[in-house]
Amino acid sequence: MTTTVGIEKDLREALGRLLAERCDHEHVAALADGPQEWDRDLWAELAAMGLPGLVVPPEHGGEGMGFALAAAAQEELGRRLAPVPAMSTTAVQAALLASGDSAEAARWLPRLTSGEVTAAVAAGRTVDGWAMADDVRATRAPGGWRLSGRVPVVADAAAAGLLLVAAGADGDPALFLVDATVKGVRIDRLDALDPTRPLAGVRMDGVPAGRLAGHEEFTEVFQAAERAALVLLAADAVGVAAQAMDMAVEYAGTRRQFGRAIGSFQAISHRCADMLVAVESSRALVAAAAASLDDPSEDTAVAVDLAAAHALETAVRVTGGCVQVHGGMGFTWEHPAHRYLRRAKAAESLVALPDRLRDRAAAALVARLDHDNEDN
Amino acid sequence: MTTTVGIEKDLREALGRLLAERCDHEHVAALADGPQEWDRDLWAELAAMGLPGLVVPPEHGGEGMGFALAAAAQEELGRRLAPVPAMSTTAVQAALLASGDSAEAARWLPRLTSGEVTAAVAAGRTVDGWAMADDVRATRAPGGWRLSGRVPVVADAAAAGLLLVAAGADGDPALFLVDATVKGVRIDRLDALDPTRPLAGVRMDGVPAGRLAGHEEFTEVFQAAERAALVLLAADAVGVAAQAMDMAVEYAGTRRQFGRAIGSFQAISHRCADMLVAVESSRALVAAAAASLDDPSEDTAVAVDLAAAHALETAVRVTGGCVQVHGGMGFTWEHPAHRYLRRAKAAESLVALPDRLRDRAAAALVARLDHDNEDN
Amino acid sequence: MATVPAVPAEDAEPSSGGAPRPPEWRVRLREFLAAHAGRPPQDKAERLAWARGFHADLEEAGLAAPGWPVEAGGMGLELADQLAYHQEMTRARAPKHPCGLSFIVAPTLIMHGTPEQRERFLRPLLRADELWCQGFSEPGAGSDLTALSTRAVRVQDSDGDHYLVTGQKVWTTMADQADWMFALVRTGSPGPGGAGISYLLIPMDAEGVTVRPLRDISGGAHFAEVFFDGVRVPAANLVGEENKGWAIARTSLGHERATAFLSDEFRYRRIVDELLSLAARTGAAADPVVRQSLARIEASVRVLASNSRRALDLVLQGSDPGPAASVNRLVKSEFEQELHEVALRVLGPDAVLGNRERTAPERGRWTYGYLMSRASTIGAGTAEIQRNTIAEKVLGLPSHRGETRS
Amino acid sequence: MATVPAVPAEDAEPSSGGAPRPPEWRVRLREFLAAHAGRPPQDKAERLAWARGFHADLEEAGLAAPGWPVEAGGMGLELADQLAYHQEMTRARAPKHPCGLSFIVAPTLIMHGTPEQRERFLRPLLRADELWCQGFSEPGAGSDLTALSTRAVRVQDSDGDHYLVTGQKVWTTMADQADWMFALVRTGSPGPGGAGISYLLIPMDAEGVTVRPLRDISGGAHFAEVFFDGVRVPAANLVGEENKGWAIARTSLGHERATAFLSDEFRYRRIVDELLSLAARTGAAADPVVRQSLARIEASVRVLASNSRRALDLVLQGSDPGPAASVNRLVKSEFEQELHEVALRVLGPDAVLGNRERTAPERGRWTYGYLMSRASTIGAGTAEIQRNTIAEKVLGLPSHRGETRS
Repeated sequence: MTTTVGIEKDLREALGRLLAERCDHEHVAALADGPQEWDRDLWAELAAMGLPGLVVPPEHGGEGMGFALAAAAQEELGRRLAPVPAMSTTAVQAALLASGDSAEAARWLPRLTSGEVTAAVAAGRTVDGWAMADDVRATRAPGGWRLSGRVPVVADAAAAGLLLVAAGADGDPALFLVDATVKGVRIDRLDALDPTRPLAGVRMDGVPAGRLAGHEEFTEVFQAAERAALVLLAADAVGVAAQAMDMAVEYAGTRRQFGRAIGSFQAISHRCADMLVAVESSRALVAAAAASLDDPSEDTAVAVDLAAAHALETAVRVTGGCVQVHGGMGFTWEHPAHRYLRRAKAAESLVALPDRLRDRAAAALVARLDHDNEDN
Repeated sequence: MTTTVGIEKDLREALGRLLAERCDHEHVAALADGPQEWDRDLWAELAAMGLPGLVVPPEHGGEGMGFALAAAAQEELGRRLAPVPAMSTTAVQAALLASGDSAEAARWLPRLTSGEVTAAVAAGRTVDGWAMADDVRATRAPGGWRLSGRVPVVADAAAAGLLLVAAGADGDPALFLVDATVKGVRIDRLDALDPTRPLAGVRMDGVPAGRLAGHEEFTEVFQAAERAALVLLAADAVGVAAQAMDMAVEYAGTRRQFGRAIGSFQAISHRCADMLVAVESSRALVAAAAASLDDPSEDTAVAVDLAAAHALETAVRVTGGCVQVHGGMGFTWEHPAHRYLRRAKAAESLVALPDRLRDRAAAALVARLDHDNEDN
Repeated sequence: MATVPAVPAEDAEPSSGGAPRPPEWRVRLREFLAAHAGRPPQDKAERLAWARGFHADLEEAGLAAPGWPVEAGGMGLELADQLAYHQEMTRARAPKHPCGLSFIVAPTLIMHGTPEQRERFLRPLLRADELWCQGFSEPGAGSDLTALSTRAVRVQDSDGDHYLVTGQKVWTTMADQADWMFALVRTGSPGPGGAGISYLLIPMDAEGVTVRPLRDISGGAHFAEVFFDGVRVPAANLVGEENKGWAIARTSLGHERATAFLSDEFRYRRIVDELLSLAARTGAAADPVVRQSLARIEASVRVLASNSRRALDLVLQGSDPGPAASVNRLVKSEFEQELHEVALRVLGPDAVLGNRERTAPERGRWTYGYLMSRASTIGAGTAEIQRNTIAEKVLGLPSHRGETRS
Repeated sequence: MATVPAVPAEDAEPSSGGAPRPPEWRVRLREFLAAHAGRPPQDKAERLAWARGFHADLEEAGLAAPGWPVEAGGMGLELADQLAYHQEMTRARAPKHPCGLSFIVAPTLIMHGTPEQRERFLRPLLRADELWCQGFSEPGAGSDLTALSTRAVRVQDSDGDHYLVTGQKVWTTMADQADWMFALVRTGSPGPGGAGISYLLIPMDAEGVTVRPLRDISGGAHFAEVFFDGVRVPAANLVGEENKGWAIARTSLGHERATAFLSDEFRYRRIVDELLSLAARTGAAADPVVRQSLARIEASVRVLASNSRRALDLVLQGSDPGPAASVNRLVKSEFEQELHEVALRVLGPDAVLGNRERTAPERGRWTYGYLMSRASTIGAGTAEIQRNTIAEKVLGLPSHRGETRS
């Protein structure tokens, strides 16, 4: 336990140092407003630290440290709005690990953990989470499958060398792996509310695909990916919120009005206090959810959904509050406040909406209660 | 228009004077904590002012002034927590008027408007509003109907000389009028969260009843009663909230801490500002809803539901805030703050819950939209 | 329009027989609007020219400024008629006056301006021949007027009686297009209640005026910084007394806001109807949690309508709309934010798209509105300041600055 | 219990083979609990006697005070074991110690008391032979300690070294049953940081002590006012230094709260499970809007559990739990209110019934809780004060009193 705490502390510090140097506001702004979609160089440095392999066991070239540590790392990435596809890549890793398909795992996991390839999830998107991509058809072909159709919005697709595609095959849901670099895959960039997590439409025209999960394994494997995505997205949101809070507190302590620092007025100071409570609460829930992914139980789904709902919503509130505390300054393009708001707001509807997650969690809790009562 | 404004102002002033004299905190406390359930003497004085006949047309002995004025009056009653059955009585009057049953109207309305008799609604209670009383059976008898069964919770029943009962008759819903003073009617008092609006269980053992509305008119007549009840309950809540706000502001301006009036701290002053905004907003919505009852349109149901949801919820928030602003003082039995909270909180679930009202209103708005679109 | 609540009865389309005849101005307005019907040009510059033409014609026809006194070039209509006027305009989707700020400065000129100033400025303003920008905000002075530091020093020389203005304004909308700025400048020592501040009309084409665009949260440049470097402004451009400018700005702000709320009322009504349509279309309206939000928004838009009528009523009765206007300002600023929060919830998964993404629902307007409305609790005095004002001015609570200071 | 989240693994019932043996204390505790199992008596006085007997036996068995040092009569258990201890007690529905306040004064005595004080007071306190009440609040002094005005004047006469105490305390729980009060009294001039305040142990049976019950919001008398009229208290009952009492009270409050949170954690878990059951039973859980509230409550109870473990962790590492404890205090006070708001929503139409109505669901407990929890943001420093503390002590923002004062 102490060791884990120690490792986490070391990792956070190392990441913090790297990001302070390589991912400051100017860098993020230049990248977000420029033509480049993500930060390949930063990803390479993160890969050198072992970051893309945190949840992957050593036999596939990873660190095998689990989601507890991956979430801590993602929080640091969120703090600096790092434009790297860690969340999407980890989600696809989780699917590979959950599938038990050792051939595909052996093919892709080493390249994903080394940072050579990043991945993205090409799925249908609903308020309740990922679903099958309606407009993609999978057809059998000699030696495998071929996919055709389009997925309108895919996060981190521009960076991706590997796509996890949820599509119908012979009328049943299935998951496919597609090498994004082959001919027939077209990536069309979209204007994203949060340019640090770029979006694109994906078109596939008869591209070869490996089937990772058929009808029977579909739900379990897809859920593994979605839960990984939700926990990392939530961890990211904790970092986004924590940094926005720090910025707000810093400004409130220095900016003066009516002869006093504005942070001495309760309208500001109590707002900041509420930010702290919300951020600390989110962090606690996300840590529990990550731990629950590493050590699954019947409570895992609830822990993930509650944590994601809380953290995603908190980040929107805190980053919005940060804009507000900064007054006119926070409303300028130059000030980083809006970039934090954008990352938070886009994350809120990227995978599943907070209220839907909450609904699912409450329904599960009540159902479990009925179940327990029947047992007694 | 100016005349209406003038009449309303005069009525509010006259009522304010009467209540300041006859219904101060000590009086309300003594009555609420004592064995007596309501204030007959006060009701008599209100009747002398014409209050119980405000919505009843002159041909039935009323003032014919409509709900706009009745709502204004009820706000004043709420301000002083007046323990009188104005809301229930008006609801039954509204049913009598909506039924078009001139015999029953002629029998009861004059006695209700003169204040001689008060009325109560004995119905099933759901989160969505009044419903048929499940445990009451209506059977045909020579010369009319007979009712048997019980209604678990009826507001203002102890005071009532007349009961409006919603019960099944031959399998269909119907509304009945029961003289509450006849043999076979038993009223069992209940401990109420808000003793200024007393509750009782009602048992009927084959008591004679007149059918006010059969299956076909049931919905319209019952809705008229429920809408009247909601508007008056909401108006009452505006008064409750307004007075609680005044108490909080008064206390915040005088009570000192850390060498300053506590109302100079934004934690308190902004809370009070939010109270004002909420109270003013409620008052505006309630006025519109009352006007809409007087001049019905396709928007009436929505106006009533939105106003009631807003006002009922606001009163709970403001009276809770009033307790909070008063600190330990507001937590004592002696201080009137809790009586305001009780009246507000009980009103919230007396007829229909705010969130259910909101749900109904939103559904109606969207449905109307569809309808309009189809028309275009 | 689906959900427009109770409106004056004469407002309904007249039925075949027996309906009361609308007043003369309304007949003329309808004719005018019918004659000027048409789609706005796509091009931005053309659209501005189109709107200017419309409002010049409107002024020509004596159909501009429904609430202004006739002597000032307005129509002198009563409240109910003003409501009807705005409704006609909204319904016909008439182009908004290209310069909303004109209607902030105009009442000030009507009440406090010299006859020469009124003569010189009001007509071109109504016709949109001249556009105005507002110079109140400064980088160091948001809500705290004692920090206002743009200086105007009075000099009398061979060119006559002038002010020399030096300093900086910020968050100025339309500064690049405006012909004039109405500005608050420091002419005396700072003190409570905005002491030492004057109200000055500054020509934007004067030497020493520099406009620098400011990119805002949406990525667009809707605002600018304006720098003054010894700008000469004739003393005849002073409105009211020297050092008494803040009181002037404040009163007319209050009065103006009351009437500005009126046109907002119909605009908000339309946006809420559009939101309801969006929710119906996306299926989000089937979600009970979303329905709660929709009902709250609907309640707010009704409250805003009722409050603005009440505020205007007070103004028309000659009372100060201050309290009612303060309440409405707060409700309105938070309403705009909530409305767009709900809108993004209704968009659901599509809320991740940027406001410049052409495949986004309704071309990203809701996301754009979401971003821009983050300022609605900042601009025109923060929501915090508005709460202070309500607590202190309406409820009579002691100052938030602590009694030890006063 | 349905929804208990992750607990230490050894906590599960040992399976048939190969499970680790529980530690010795736990075996003894289980035996003790099994031997003392039984339903609480209905009668209030009997129930108190029963609880006192239980805790006297517990102390006798060396199974009281899991977190206290062994020298002070406790078990000296580590954090994880303390958690397990509280879980065993909650699971067995063991009677709570009849006087929770004992565990506020005890750490103070352990840390700051004289050896004589520890010897005299701790054992009877653990056994519940002597009950304690707390005398901090005064009518004029809530959060503002400079206003604390109960005076203790030191006199030395033929009876020895004494304080003469005069003044009034309010919101005192169990004052009518308590044998002792630990009180803050004024011995010096008011000043910042609670200057001039001393920590004194006052015998409640002393001459000049008057207890007057105070009816609270629920209609019950759970509190009292206590009046002191020249009460003689031996100077030996002073804890720590004269005029330094506030710092003592504060530290031990912080430390104590951290451990008190632990037992709260399991209690809250149970209440939330009961609320979920209620929602399932009434059908309210089928309402999506209610489900949102239930999920929020569930998230809060998990946050509370996590925070209190963290706070306790800090205490056990010898750090100040201050910040974490402040956060938890605020979360907890608002959680209790929200929980009961949701509960009344779940009750639906039945929420109109009073807390004394026997036909009310679960005999009115939720309504009673609703009313009593209105104080949870008032007692122990208002929610406002807690936010000040977080802003100033945790975030380092300047004082809310305004810099002009300091």
